[in-house]
Amino acid sequence: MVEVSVFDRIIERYERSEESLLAILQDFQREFHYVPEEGIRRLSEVLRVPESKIYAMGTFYKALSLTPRGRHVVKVCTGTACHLKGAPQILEALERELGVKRNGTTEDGEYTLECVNCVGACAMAPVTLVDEEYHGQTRASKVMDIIRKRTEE
Amino acid sequence: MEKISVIIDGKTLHAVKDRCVLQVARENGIYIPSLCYNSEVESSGGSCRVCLVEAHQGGRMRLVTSCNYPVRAGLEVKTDTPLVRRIRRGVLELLLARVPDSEVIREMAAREGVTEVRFRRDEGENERYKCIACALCTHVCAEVVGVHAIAMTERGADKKPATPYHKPSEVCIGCGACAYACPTGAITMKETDGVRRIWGKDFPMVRCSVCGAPHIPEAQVDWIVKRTGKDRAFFDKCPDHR
Amino acid sequence: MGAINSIEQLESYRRELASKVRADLPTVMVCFGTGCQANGSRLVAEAFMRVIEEQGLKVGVNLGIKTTGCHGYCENGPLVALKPQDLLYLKVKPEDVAEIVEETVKGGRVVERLVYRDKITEELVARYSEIPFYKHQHRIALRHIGTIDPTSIDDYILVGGYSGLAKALTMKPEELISEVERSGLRGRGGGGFPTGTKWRSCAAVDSDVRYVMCNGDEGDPGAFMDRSIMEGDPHSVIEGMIIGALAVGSHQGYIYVRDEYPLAVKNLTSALEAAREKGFLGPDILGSGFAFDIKISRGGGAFVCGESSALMRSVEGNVGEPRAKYIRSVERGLYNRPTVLNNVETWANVPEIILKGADWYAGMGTERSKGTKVFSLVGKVNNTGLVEVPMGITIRELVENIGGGVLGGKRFKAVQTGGPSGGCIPERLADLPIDFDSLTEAGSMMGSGGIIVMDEDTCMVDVARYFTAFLVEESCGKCTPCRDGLPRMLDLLNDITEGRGGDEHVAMLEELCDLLTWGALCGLGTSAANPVLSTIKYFREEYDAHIKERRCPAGVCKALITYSIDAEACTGCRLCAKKCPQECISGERKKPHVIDTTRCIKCGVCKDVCAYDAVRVS
Amino acid sequence: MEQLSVFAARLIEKAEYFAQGHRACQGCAEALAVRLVMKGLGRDTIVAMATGCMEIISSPLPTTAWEVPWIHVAFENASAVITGCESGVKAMMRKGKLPPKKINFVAMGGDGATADIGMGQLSGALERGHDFIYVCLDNEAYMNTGIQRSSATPWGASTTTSPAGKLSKGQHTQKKDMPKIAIAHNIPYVATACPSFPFDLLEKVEKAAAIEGPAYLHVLSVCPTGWRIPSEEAIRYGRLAVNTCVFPLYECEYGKYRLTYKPDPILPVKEYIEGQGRFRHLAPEDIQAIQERTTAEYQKLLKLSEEG
Repeated sequence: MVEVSVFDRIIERYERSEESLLAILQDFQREFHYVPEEGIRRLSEVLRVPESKIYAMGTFYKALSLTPRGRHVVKVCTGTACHLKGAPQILEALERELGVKRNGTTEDGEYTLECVNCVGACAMAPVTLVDEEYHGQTRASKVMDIIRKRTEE
Repeated sequence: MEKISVIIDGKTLHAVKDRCVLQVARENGIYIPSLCYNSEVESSGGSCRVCLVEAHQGGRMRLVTSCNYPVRAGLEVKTDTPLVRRIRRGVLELLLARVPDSEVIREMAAREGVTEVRFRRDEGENERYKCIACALCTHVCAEVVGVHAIAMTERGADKKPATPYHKPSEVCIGCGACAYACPTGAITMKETDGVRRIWGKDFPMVRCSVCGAPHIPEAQVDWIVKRTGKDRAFFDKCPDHR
Repeated sequence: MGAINSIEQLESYRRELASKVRADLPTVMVCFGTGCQANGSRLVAEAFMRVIEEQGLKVGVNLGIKTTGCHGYCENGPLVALKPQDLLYLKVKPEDVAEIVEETVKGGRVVERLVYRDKITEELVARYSEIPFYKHQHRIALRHIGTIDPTSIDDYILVGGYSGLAKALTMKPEELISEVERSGLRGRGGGGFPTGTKWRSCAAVDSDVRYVMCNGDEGDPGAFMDRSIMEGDPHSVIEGMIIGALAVGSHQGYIYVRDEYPLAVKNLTSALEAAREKGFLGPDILGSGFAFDIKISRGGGAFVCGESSALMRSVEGNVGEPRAKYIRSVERGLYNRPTVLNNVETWANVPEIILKGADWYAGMGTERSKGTKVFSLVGKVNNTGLVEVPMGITIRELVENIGGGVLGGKRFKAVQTGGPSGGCIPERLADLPIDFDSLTEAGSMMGSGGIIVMDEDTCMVDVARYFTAFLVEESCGKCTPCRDGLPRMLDLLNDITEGRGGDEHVAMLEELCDLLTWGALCGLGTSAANPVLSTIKYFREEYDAHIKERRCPAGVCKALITYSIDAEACTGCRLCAKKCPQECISGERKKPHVIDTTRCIKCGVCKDVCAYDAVRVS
Repeated sequence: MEQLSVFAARLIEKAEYFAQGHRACQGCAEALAVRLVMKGLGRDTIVAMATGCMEIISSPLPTTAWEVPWIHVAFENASAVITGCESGVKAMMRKGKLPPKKINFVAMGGDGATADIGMGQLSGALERGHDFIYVCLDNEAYMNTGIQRSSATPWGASTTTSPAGKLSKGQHTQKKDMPKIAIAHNIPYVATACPSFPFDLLEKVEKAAAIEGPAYLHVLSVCPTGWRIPSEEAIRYGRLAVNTCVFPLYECEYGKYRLTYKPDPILPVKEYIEGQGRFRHLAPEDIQAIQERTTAEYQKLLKLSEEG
């Protein structure tokens, strides 16, 4: 259970207008690694925006997750350049190694595996992101090593 | 209200500028099928694509949804060309694949000559059994009733109207306007022993102090009283005994 | 120094900055684009600072050092450029830094092993502008990127920044609009709508409030020019928008940036702050009395938000669903007010056009597509990265001259342009000049400028399937053809790539494409058929091979291929057997190995790890 | 659906095909019935109307309240005329002289035109199977000419030709059950409706229009003048008629009965009878007799409806 004041602190950074909704939700996402239900409710109260609308936004935008994610988020870029250069194999390897499907979180809550449609680093394809850090020219056989190395630091 | 003339199916018609093609056609007895549009709900329309027609203007033709395309001077509309029929049939086939159990869609598709689906059908999940995700219910809830209990959630093929977290809504007043507006009858509302059930929530009804008949959800009375300042006692009796 | 209050003050400030800079001062420019940072350019920059300190040198006295935006040649990052010699070092590692300082900065000599080596002629090219990748380019939108520090407004002013705005302030709105009209600038975001016409329509609508917006929701996979501009030269976008606001009479602007571009958000935010401080934004811009400010909106990871009406809905704080644009956004856009929305690259061009004049700009490009265009050249090509060239260059010139030909000497098969809204253009049409109209005619689209090169190992059916899958995921779900049509298309394509295709599959695909093109609500839906249609049009034989012969000619579609080990090439190193997740590779050390195809899941790890290229796909 | 009135009513299309400004009495529920029926049918409708209140009030020369093609015919032959129209239009469509489209052919008449004078013609039209809708606007007497009894006047009602007095309790016959007569023709759709239940009425009109073949709608239309009630009470009496089961709302689709509205609780008929001038002479035992008959009829209907 998150204290209401934590949400308020984030909401206060922004103008009290509907324009700020998405930005506030993204800050929730960064802070808690997901958008908590109480956060949506609090936001609805403070900004006087229907809860149903905020919930709809939460389900629409991929950057937001309504369920808690793992401590580390691994993103496989599935942009066109990455696709051609082997992103599907990398994704498969990760699904196999982590034992989760895409958008899934490992049972120990350590990793969440996600796909992202192009991070704009196509010249370094295929790209894998570990906690927002870019790794270019990854290979299916090496990707787990990168992740372990990065997350054990 | 500026009046202009437009041509629909070869007939020159006089119409109020910026009214939608569908309205003008209907007023003039030209049938265009439609599902997601309700003339009394401002932001409805544009999603089911059943009412597509050819709009010729300024030497250029495109298919537009007649429910939200405004009539302007010099517009010519054709509602029954091979292109319109082909695309309409395609749309209906997709809808039929989505909600094979909806009588409304079955009948409408049959009228256009679509009786079989060549694509993979959706398994009839309960939730979207007959729902074509046209969003009319959510527009009604927001604009006509004003409570915003439901909204269109998810995206793509999973899009559906829902309450937040699919839990019983805190703001829903059980008025049933969404169920009434739904073009395919996808929203179920049931009433048993003075309790109305809709969107997974039970709404106790006010019983008439004279005849005892349940006639309006308590939550709806609260809402009306709050919004209009109407005397609560007014709802103690059913319309028959006021 | 505080706000600049007049055009004269801007000029004197510029002179003052210039007087502090020594033209002959050796300067090291470390690329801080997303690509180079991923390759470790931050460590390189730190190494420079360390070495400089160790050697007792002083920044600003003995040498200059700055971090810049993306040079576009990301594949070879981290990149380090050096002035005044005009050198570019590739793949620089922290351990190379001491040598660079010693040899180049102090000694003026070239460190040869860090220099570009032509892959065919083996020739060394040290000078930045001589490298083939850059030699054929003509940079306008990318004019400052790689040479200025995006986080420093002074750097931008020093290279002539905001003089376009200064000039615009002396012109009437009408003059600004006709200047842009005459330049022939067309929207760089994909549609290619004439920018001047758009501005004129917006200015003509009777309204007390107007908005100018920048579309930085670069969603097309394979394109990253906007990212590079926002990261590397944010002020040029801001300056362009201020000029646009002047022209149409707007006082509020919005930049919508993809959430996947954190660095772009960061650099834009700090650039806006700096511009406000200096008086380029705010209630009284350069003392002219004109008021304008810009807000940043972050996207939320939805491709459809690149569509103008969806983008506006998203900025307003809604789900990003498009609406029918029967009344255009120049009449009723953001908050139902007249709105000019242009993309990042378009805005970045505006200051230069105002400064140098419409004729200068219109002198480049083709009859109907003027100026230059930034392309992101990626995929199976030797030199990948961002290139800016005049419109009308042929695909072949782009791929062969700038791109250095197809990777690994394989056969050039096709290019994909325009992302999920575009199509695949086969090699036989490679002499097609690249401009808005000819690409559309060929069944593709300019889009935002992604050029993805495909070779013989690319399966075109798989490409069509890939884009369709992408769009299924990104469809907002509002209209029936897109929401329900795309998944059916994907079903059919899955059938074909998994060997279940029947004779009627292609016809049904074409039927669905027709339905989407005519029936969908927004640009995402109406163009969604292009990847499928163009591959059917140009690569029908590949579809037939999948359907009739149950064969994937490119060896991509898993259900139709088998892995085997070439006994002659195999050295028996055991690496593949160790790595195989199914443990289905057997064989003794130093003897050829064998794959048990009944258990093989075709993950490709064996091929990936094999150092002797002994794993075959058939 | 009837309890949705607060919000759902706002979702009904506003277009009208029976215009305001006609000359009906204040509080005329029959005019309301016509208006709602026309709303449900929409623009593509041709109406043939028998002589009666609605004809008189809607077409004072040179004006008309009708926004659709409308023809006034004699008392007895509305159904004959409309079936002629239907056959004629069908033939013209077949010959390509008219574009093919769905048109609603509607005959309307009061209870006198339906149950007395035009019944033979109605029976013939139903039997011939034309694709048309017959709407009976039942106000339970010849109101137009000054409240004379018809065969649809209920037992005990006082009219000028069945006056109550020392020797008479008013109408001494039972109301003719027209819906059952229509059902006996084995037509696809028969329904009863009342404008006091607008959603129910609209739904039935739409159903009648959609179904191919003859459809018969029997609409109870409260007449404040003839029933001797205050004009503002017309809607309430319509609801009372239904809620006391004097006039149950049901439909019969291809022979299958269905009650579309089950009053809960069922009110005593006394509430309906009391206050109506035409029944004011009735003694408690008379009302009791009506109650018994009403209950028995409703039980029969319930049983039919359960049998489906």
